[in-house]
Amino acid sequence: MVRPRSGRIPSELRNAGLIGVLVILAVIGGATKPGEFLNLGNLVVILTQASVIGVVTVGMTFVIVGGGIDLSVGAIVALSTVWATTVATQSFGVVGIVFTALVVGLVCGIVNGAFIAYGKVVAFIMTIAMLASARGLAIQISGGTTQTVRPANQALVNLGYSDHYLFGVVPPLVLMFAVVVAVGWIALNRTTFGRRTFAVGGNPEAARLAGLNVRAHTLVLYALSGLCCGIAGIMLIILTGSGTSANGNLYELDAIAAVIIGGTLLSGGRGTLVGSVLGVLVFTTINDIFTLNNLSTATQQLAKGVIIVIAVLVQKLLASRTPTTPR
Amino acid sequence: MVRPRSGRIPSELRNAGLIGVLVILAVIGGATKPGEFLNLGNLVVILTQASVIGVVTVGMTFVIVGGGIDLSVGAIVALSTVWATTVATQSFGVVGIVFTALVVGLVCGIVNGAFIAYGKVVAFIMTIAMLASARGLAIQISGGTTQTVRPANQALVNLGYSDHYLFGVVPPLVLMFAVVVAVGWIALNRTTFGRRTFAVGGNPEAARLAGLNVRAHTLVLYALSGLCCGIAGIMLIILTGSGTSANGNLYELDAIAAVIIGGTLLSGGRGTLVGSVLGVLVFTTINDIFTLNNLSTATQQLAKGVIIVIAVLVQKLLASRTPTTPR
Amino acid sequence: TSNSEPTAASTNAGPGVNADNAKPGKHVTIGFAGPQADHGWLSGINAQAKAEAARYKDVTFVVAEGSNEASAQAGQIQTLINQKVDVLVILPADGKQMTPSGQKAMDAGIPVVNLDRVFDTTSAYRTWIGGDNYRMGFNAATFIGQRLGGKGSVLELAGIDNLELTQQRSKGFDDGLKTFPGLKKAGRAAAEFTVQTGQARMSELLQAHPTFDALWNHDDDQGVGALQAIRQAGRKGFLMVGGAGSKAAMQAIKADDSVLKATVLYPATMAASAVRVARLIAQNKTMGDLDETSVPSSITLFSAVVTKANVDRYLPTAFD
Amino acid sequence: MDAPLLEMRGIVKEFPGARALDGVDLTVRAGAVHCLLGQNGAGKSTLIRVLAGMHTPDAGEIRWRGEPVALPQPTAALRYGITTIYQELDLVPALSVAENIFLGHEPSTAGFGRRRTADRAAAELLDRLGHADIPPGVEVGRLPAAGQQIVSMARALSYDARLIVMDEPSAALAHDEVANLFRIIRELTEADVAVVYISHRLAEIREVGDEVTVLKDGRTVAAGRPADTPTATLVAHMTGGSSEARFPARPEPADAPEPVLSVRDLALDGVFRDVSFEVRAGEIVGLAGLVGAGRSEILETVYGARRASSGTVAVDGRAVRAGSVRSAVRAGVGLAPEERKSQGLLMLASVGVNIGIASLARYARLGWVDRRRENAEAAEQAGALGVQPADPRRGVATLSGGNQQKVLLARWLLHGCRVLLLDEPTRGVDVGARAELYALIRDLAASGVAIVLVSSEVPEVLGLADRVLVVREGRIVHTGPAADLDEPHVLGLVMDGHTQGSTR
Ligand SMILES: Nc1ncnc2c1ncn2[C@@H]1O[C@H](COP(=O)(O)OP(=O)(O)OP(=O)(O)O)[C@@H](O)[C@H]1O
Ligand SMILES: Nc1ncnc2c1ncn2[C@@H]1O[C@H](COP(=O)(O)OP(=O)(O)OP(=O)(O)O)[C@@H](O)[C@H]1O
Ligand SMILES: [Mg+2]
Ligand SMILES: [Mg+2]
Repeated sequence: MVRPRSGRIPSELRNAGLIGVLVILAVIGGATKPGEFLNLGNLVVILTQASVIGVVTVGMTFVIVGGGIDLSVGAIVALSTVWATTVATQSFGVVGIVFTALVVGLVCGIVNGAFIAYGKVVAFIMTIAMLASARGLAIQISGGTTQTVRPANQALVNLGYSDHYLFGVVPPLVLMFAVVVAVGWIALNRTTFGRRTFAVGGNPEAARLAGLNVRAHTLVLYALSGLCCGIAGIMLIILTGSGTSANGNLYELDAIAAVIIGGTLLSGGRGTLVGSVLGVLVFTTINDIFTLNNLSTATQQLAKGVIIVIAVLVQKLLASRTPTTPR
Repeated sequence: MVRPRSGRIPSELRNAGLIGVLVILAVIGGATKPGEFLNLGNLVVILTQASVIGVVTVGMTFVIVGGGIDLSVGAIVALSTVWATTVATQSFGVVGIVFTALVVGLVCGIVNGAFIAYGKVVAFIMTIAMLASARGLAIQISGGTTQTVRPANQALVNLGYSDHYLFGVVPPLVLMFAVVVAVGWIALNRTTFGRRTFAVGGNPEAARLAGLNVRAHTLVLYALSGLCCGIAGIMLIILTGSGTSANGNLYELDAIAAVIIGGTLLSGGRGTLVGSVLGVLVFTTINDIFTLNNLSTATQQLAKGVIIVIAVLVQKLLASRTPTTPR
Repeated sequence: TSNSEPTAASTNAGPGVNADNAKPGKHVTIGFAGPQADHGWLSGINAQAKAEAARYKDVTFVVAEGSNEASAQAGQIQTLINQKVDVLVILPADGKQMTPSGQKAMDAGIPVVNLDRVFDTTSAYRTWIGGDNYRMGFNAATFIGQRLGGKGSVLELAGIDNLELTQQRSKGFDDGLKTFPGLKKAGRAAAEFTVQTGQARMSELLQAHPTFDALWNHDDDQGVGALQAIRQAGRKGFLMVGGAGSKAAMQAIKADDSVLKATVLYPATMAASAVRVARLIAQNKTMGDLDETSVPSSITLFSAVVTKANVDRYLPTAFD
Repeated sequence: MDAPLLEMRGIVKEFPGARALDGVDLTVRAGAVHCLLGQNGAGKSTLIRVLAGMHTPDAGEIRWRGEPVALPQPTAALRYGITTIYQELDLVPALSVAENIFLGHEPSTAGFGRRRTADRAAAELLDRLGHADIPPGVEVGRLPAAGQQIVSMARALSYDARLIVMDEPSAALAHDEVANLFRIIRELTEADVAVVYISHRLAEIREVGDEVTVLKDGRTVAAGRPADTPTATLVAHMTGGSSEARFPARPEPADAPEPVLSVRDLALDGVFRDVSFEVRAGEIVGLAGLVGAGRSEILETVYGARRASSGTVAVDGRAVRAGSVRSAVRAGVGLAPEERKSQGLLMLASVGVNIGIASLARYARLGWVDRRRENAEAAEQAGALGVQPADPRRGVATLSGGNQQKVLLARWLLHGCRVLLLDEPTRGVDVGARAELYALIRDLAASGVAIVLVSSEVPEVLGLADRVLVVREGRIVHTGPAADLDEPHVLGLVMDGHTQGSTR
């Protein structure tokens, strides 16, 4: 009586919906600006823009699937760019910059995780506190100024220049993004760590009674998000050749929005990384189309809201309904 | 036997904890700036500060207890201030301004609610879309400029001046805040609507089975939040004698933070209005102490984060540790 | 209550006071309500103000900074009023929005020096001192027009669009362009005064406009990002003009190794001047080199165009 | 005689991937107790969800007092006076007992709730259910499972109902509570209220049932009166074969091997104290007691899910770290918790993940999960327990109550342990599956696993366990071989405490 193969968790369908949305956007872009939109150059621009926030979103996906939330990502990105571009740090060369950015991100993430997992501070509050502190520290260190990368370390910034693209077309930033996504996808879908993440997010009590170390796992999730912020920091330094406390402004909202629109439950326990990435691409493509058509900020914002809603509805439509589970 | 077990921090205790935190802050303020902190003038400043965001927080409490979230509050406040201060609106005098602000807020809220409750769009996404659109529309209408209140309607702005304080001490704004809180408290704790809000947020399935109209109820909750934004808009106009699309920036985070620190579950179904109000007061008091001590932006942010965490821990401490409940 | 000249400055100081303005006078407390110092120019403002105040032994300087949110800043100003400072320097996040606050201060008998973003009613401040956003845009356009010989296509990379100053700069720019029939504005994008958004919007602008002759960027901070975007795309063959006048920008102009050939000044030094003026008002002195009995009610600073030719004059006052 | 109260004809309900109801007929007379029987997944809960207006049927007609009616949403059903006690507790934790009871039909004036009135009415209902000890004002979230079950009952009674549907109400109740429940049911039927009663305990059906309908694979396969239908026939109808649960034979107690699990003076403040017992390899020890006696807490504390206030737990002589589930699991202890939804299952995950979650290490190399093996082994266990459907990739939320229970057991079978703690393992499990389960538990023991069994069904404890500990008010009041005990004796021991029970 029970035919198999349905009644399952159909995240693939949701993603199909998002891909549909992307295609529609591409059509719109192509229709409005055939010359400028549909060419490699523009694809590179979109992907590059998606890369930085994209890496942050990967970390955010882990946190949210694991039942948490991280509002401090933007601030951590800012802090890592600032700390990595101080005179002192830069004197250690490119290695120093990269290393510092990663460590700063990781440490902030661990602090978040420690207080949330062991101090039992609500994630929302803890990370909003980290948001304030990290930005404050960033302003303190940079004195509110924009610290540019010294000529000595120009090598790093050069990675952003077209003459450093791999095979002349793939920007190193986009490659970094791709790698992070690939690693993240494997970790979430093919490893015990990923399995545990879904369990911890879906029903912490059950996970605990199944013998999982829920606290330690939670800590790791935030550390992971912090690390991603560090990587994003490096990417921003490459992209802007500088570090400033104003970096990563509102990344938290953008990243969470991408994760949610990607089909991850805000309450945790269910979600896909691919969905999150598609979410990021949707948002960046929208912005790109706007600028190409040089819409005013007003029109952009207005349209953005409307498009998001339409996108979600289209997505639902394309993804057909999932079985309603009786509680 | 089936008698109740001691579990979870009862909300009263949580609030006691927050009051403790406030007292501690007051002591710090008094210690650092005896003359300036502990006097009526400063109390008025703090309360006035708390009023605008406070009203928004009341609406947010309803939404979150009802299992939702509203990221569009700041943008709705901005839009209502702008629309209420256009030349056209102002020609209808103070009544026109007040009426417009309220209607704009209400309508935005209803749109949110309609798409979330009936369109089944995730609240996070819907309200972030509204955030974009409302701000966009605000910029559109105001042309990015700040619209000041015409002399003809100065009466409204005068409400903010000390010579209009009731009994010479109570600013009308604070009174408005007090009224909104009082009404909100009664609605949440004494009316069937309020109690049902806990059911809709805590166990929607049970609510449906009990014959509640969960969708309609959800819609009303967002409408309520929108209305509060309208009121906050009026208060901002009184306070600043103007309307601009830049108003209410990041109110969403402040309001949600206040609600959560006030002991409301982000997942809904549990919370107190008093807690939210205390949360707002904690944040505004912190800011006031900073200003009095002439701290730099950097130090403020840095300290803020640390204080928030300490506050939460102190609160837990004062609220006594909870026996771990099995569920 | 609209009031006339506040008492502090009303009584005639008489001639001869001008000479020794720098000499210590009556001790005064200056309150300074500054913006959130999270942007090059703004932290420049706060730094300049503090440095200037520190130069006077007869000045106690009370700072309230850290918020761009209207109601929060209103609260900060109210706090300073409650502290009964002798004179207030206010740089509002938005002039018109802080008008009631300025009014409250004046009503409380505290003369207000309104810095940069102008209040809506004259009764809300004793003296206004600040830059000229409209002229900033206008000068940028004029400079570009002259360099391009009056014809070509121009891009504009604006700042935060819901700030009044951005609107004024754009208006000035457009009006300036109108004076050259041959110039046409090919595109405009609004960044958010941050390096990051500068890079993002610029890379998209470049994508949308394969060729153009000149670019005006409202703000040198976001200019850092814009320049990166230009280098990343490996684009050349156009003229870029900046805004505000950061050290980085001026050094680039001096080095003359990028498309950035000039920047239109929006001097952060205005903060220092404001503190100085505030002190004079409080001490009931008047300005040197002006044969006036009291400090003027309005001082507009000039938006000079800094080029390779004159950069050395401005470099020292640049903010970093 | 006039038309029956309720008539359901050819009801069909399709779910994506499952035809839950495939033409069910059900006829209920006013004032009668109508029992609904069927294996796990037969469609009982789905049928009553249709009746409650929660699911709209794809086909079939519903007649109420002879009139054809539509039940598009719960309010409609409530209006006709059809109320339901659901299989899964459906309450709002943050609301008070009274507020939960009257949710949706609160006594109010102009939108303002009348608390005192509600509390008084609630108190009366609870009193009628023999539970004056539950204060109407307290948050439901703070009641133990049993208490919450009572509240949902009061909720159903709070409407002036013509038909009350009870989906396995006795599952969460112990012996004395069930007796209580039956008293209520008789009161109701005397007041001409009809009751639809779902249970897997045939004895209960015999005791209260006036009529019985048997479902199988979403179809009505038989209807009649329990009185003149021999149990064997009923079971045959349900399972299409296998007979009623029979307990596997006890092996002769091997000459005392070393104890695997030894618990010394274990105590949890306010719940239980002085708990000491040993379980040998191959032995099944049963804990009998009233709901609320503290049996679950004892298991949870042994397992480290609660930190004992004093006492020690050792496996194979090595002490287990107090309050650490992981050290317990590492020592080879497994727990199938009492509340499967909140404590056991990952409702968002698939059956396979739910079964495998405790044993990830088994089929993961260097943290890499071998998904083929994961699903294969999960499918194997699911098959062994007859989980219906056995597809491991299916969402566990779409399984029937009893099947979800089986998934939970499969988890620990797959994991394999030295000590297995089972809290109400057969709760909601159908007769056929019970037989398999009993055999399975015995086999496990035979393979050298030490098993502790908590069950509110005394016969189960007596039939399955080698030794029985009787728990009363958080204390072990009797220890002895199951063979030396009989039901009345155990009930005696258990009840004694009951009179003072409410004073604890
Ligand atoms: N939302 C759903 N989606 C898919 N299948 C479902 C859904 N709900 C129930 N089913 C299927 O319908 C069938 C009947 O389920 P139901 O809960 O009615 O069984 P039941 O008779 O109550 O069993 P139990 O005695 O274990 O409670 C089961 O096979 C179940 O898997
Ligand atoms: N989290 C808790 N904190 C404090 N007391 C609790 C908690 N959980 C249960 N209790 C109390 O402990 C006693 C035992 O609870 P429980 O109902 O689990 O007993 P039990 O013997 O396991 O009953 P059953 O297993 O038949 O449901 C009850 O009186 C209950 O009130
Ligand atoms: Mg069932
Ligand atoms: Mg129990």
